[in-house]
Amino acid sequence: MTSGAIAWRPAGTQRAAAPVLPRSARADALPRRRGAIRIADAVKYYGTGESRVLAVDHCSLDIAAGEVFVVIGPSGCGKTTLLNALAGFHSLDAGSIHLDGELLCGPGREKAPIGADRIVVFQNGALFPWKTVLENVAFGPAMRGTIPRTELLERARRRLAEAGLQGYEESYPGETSSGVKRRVEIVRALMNDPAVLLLDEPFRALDALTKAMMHEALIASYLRTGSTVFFITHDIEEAVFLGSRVAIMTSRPCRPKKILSIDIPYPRGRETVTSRRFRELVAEAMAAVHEEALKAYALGEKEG
Amino acid sequence: MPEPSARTQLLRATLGNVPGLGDLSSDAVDSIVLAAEEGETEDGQLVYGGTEIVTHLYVVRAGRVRLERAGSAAERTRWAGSGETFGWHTLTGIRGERATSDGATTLLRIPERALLQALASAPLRREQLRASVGGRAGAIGARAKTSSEAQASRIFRAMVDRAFQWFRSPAPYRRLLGYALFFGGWYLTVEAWALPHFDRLPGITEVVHEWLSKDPTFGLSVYTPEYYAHIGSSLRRVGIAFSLATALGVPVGLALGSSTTFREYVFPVFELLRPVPIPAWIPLAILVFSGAEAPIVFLTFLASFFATALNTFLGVRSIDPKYVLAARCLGASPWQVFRHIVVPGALPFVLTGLQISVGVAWFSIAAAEMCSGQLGLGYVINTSYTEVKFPTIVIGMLTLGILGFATSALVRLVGERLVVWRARELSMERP
Amino acid sequence: MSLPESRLDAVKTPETAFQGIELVDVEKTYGQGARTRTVVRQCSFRIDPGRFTVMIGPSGAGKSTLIRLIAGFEPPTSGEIRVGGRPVRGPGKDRQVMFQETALFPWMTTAANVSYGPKARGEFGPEALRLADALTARMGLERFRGMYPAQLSGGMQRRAELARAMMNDPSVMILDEPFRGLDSMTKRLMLEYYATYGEASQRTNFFVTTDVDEAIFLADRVLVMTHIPTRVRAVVEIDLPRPRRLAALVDDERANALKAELLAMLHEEAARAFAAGGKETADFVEAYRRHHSSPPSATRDGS
Amino acid sequence: MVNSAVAGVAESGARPRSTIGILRLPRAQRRALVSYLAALLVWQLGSTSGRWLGVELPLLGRIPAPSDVLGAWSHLIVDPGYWQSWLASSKRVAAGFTAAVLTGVPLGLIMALSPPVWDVVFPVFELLRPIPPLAWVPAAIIFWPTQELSIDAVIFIGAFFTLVLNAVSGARSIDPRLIQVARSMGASRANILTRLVLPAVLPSVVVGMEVSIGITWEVVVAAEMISGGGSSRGASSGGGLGFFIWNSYVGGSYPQIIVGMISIGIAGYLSSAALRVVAARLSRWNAPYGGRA
Repeated sequence: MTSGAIAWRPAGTQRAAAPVLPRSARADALPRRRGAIRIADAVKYYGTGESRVLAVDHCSLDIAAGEVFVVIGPSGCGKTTLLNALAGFHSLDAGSIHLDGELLCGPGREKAPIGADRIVVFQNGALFPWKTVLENVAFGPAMRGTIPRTELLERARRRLAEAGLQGYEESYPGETSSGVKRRVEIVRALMNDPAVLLLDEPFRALDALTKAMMHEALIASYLRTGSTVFFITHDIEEAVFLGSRVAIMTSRPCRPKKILSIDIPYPRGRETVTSRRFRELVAEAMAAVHEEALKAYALGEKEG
Repeated sequence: MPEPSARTQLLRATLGNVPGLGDLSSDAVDSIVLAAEEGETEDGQLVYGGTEIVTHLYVVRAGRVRLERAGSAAERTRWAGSGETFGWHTLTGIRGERATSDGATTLLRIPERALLQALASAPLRREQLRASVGGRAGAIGARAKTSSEAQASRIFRAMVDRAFQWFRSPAPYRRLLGYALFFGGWYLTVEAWALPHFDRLPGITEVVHEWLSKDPTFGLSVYTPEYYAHIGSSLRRVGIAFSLATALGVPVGLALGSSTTFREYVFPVFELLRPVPIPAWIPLAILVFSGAEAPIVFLTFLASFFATALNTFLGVRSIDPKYVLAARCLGASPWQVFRHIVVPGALPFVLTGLQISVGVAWFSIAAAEMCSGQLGLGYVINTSYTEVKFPTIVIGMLTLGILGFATSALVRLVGERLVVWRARELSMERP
Repeated sequence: MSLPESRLDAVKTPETAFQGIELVDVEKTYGQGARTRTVVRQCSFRIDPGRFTVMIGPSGAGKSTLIRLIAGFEPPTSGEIRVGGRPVRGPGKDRQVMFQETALFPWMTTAANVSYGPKARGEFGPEALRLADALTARMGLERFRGMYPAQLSGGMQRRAELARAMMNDPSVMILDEPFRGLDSMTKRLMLEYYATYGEASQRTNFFVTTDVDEAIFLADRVLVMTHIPTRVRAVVEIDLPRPRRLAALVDDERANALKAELLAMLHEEAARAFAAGGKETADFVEAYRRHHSSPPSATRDGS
Repeated sequence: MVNSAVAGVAESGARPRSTIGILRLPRAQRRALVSYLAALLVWQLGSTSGRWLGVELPLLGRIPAPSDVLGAWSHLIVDPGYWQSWLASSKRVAAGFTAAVLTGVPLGLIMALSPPVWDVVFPVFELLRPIPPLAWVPAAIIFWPTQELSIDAVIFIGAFFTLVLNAVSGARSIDPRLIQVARSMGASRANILTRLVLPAVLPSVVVGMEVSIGITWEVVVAAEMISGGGSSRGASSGGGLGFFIWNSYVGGSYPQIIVGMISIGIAGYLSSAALRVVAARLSRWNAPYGGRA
């Protein structure tokens, strides 16, 4: 039922204006080349005495700079241990981790230093409830005092607007929905232009469509900054959709069992999910993961 | 083509008097300008025709549009003149409306996406827009010039609702029943029936009479300056002790919470002294501190200090370690972590601690004043017992109760203002 | 791929022919005086016996209220709810509910939880004991009988609750987004397990969710609900063949068409919910808009 | 008071543990020991400053020295009167506290579970709660026939309000869905009360008991001081620890004051610790399985 021939044209213009390309698709947003991670023979035990559990067993991973490296595996298999070691929250019992050739932790240095070059986005969020969204986003540079305050707030506003979050600047995290909180946390992390972005199942409790939106937001911000992304998840489709490479880890103890390279070009959008190549990769990953899941299920694993 | 800023002015003028859109921030208007579309129609041309669901907001820039809602009892027709809005059925829930232009019109069409974004965080504007688009412009102070005015009328209406509801619900009548039972019971057992043991207590009429009489038989009533001297001295002592305890207790608690060395050296002795009941300190305090004031203030301070320090310490302990890690990840130094994470994070617990500390302060001052000292309500209660002035005992007790209640309410009010984010977080939890 | 197979028909199917559930013009309003909030209005639908009925709607749209009305935890303000032909007077063992967060009794072991129903009714004989053991075994929880709920994983807690509900042999199982909190692998396992179990036992199921994929995978019939005040906006029959496999559904044309149809309706309801200030649905509207920004879909408005 | 253990070591003359032994202790205990000794040292030197320093320190100087306190305690240990006061105070606390538990907890549960009772009782409850328990001493003495009963009454009031509030918050924290699930399985109200409400409420009731027993010790000391010390009637030596402290102060034997203070501290600590054990045993069901990565 059409409504006759009204010729709708953009308001206040006589002729059609040139379409503005979204910034992320422009070719000049080249990611900088840093954030290469080398994990060599990492070993980690939990507990002491006879209740000692081997969480990570001689795990070696080479992650190229600017890559989206996704780690997937059954619950409770020690994936988070790797992330904690990378971030400098926990130490390793053996093995070493290098970032761009520099020793992060290993012989001689038990724990990696916690720093703004490796920023963690926690599983159920860690926005400071007592600071507004804008204060949260500007927190990193404000602490390091690298940018004058007025310019910092202006840049924070711009980054929030880019992520489609204008209007939330003055609200407190507690007042916003979980989807908004997640996006703000990613903006807060990327404000510091980290070499590596560490994500620990950040989209776990979101409903399906909100999760799809979060994926697009993450990819858009990844294209803008080009940081290396180290992403932990249980969700196979999420891993294949986001990752440039997906490592499927064995059940406890945690060791890379299979590494799939996802040869689908970025930026990825709605059509990726329905492409044939995507389906094949998901099926391949699914088969490998289910073997481990059954082993974990048989052991009666408690969620990690 | 007028460069963008003129276009924005043009559109802002049109939107200017649309309630809810008028006072949008400039970047919100920019996002709408980008998405808005313009179109001209001749007389009788159909804008949209009754079956499909309209998701665009239409604004009439010139001319008039006829809006008919078929199917309802009367063929309800509404007109949208220049500057008025129609459409956006997903917002208003209207079904099956036909819009035809009445004479030549220029219309603006704004897609729902741009509007949702601009209104994301402004529930009030949404309310106004929904009313205007749905044709009920007159419903809530239609043309409230500034949003604060509409806000005021809303708050006022909510207050009237709450008061009205309070009277209708059974709570107030049961509260009165409760008081009646208590005071009635007091009167009956003591004065009317004079049951054994009860008869020795002062009756409610005696107490009230004494309390409010111009020249009280036992020298203490609302009119005697001496009464206010006692209140003054007790309040001053609690005031000094409470502020000292807060000034010392909060930093000690924060230090206990955040520095392991300080905790491992200080906390053992702290936990050694804390279990000793405050009254047990009274003789030692009298011994050590000369004069009457110092021991009492010291004892009250001691009680409050332990309560404040312990609760602040628990507050720091309760902060989720992920916030500290997140802050350090973002490059915060230990001192910055303390200022931006530990202190605000522990604040709610500190405030609960302060409330407990006020209660404990009044507990200790009652004990201390009853054992020593010349002035203060505790002293009044004790001496009026020894001098057999029983009604004054009850006056002293009730006054202590009122002061205790008032001071803790004051601390709670100040506390709620300090922790704004929690208040707004709790208010967001819908039933 | 489903949990280890074992004889499913061991479960006793309800003897009497159960006539399903009927809601006629149900309304539910909270609060009195000027500040009332109508959550459900003129809501009528049928839940057919032996079939899988799924209710879907934007979050915060009164779905849980309807569950509480059917389960008899609250009376409707007006209207009629009939279960198996008789009006609902209060909770009963013919309707067992599984909530979104676990509702196991934290201070009872798994075994005590499972056998609580018959014991509370004083009907715990040897036959009930055998059924309890069979159910616990089939849920793969034999090794966790002595453990407390806090010591079980999310998936294990859900299976224990299922066993506890089945012990009361309900005519209808009511589930309120039961698998939302689980990690996606456990969720996948539980979905496939519950589907195969549902098919085998011919029990009536009433399943509430916000996840369209769950709805399409499980349902014989989907009720799409409006935004508050909730009523049925549309009924969609899911005529996909059974047994269904999650992996197969993703490529299935018919499944994707049904999904698009359901999502379009959900978007409108969510937009209205958002316009009324619902903060949760803000994400959904934003997500759907981006999800469907490119090709013109059937629901674009007329002009 | 833990430092009695330290005193015990010196007093019994046993060979102090070898220094290596101390180093073997984990850091936290080592530092605790250091801080106890440091406090003791400061106390000893400060209070005897008159003797070795010539001039008495302002505040610290007036406190009896630990050595004197030990001396006094060694005499008291053998004196039956001292243990008599322990017994008297403990009996009063036990009586007042048990009465408060038996009335306060059920009242708290009823108030929480039935709104009409709450609407009637809570306003009066809030009226009386801010009145410090000790302010009730004179009224209690007038009302109750014997001095013993009046002290028990004040202890009852001290514990009553906290117990009621904790029982209320315990009952309110029960997840309503658990009760709905039980009702939908046909459980009777009695069954729900015993198998659901009680186990759920018990942990927070015991926490309430732990807090309120601390308050009762504070009240018993003050009540004994005020009533025992205040009026001439309380001449008997079995007046309780509070009375013992006040008597030591009046009688000028100041070190005994500190002994009394330490004894009450230990008594309060032991009773709370006992309740903590009960609380832990009651809620072992929420101890997670053993943290795993």
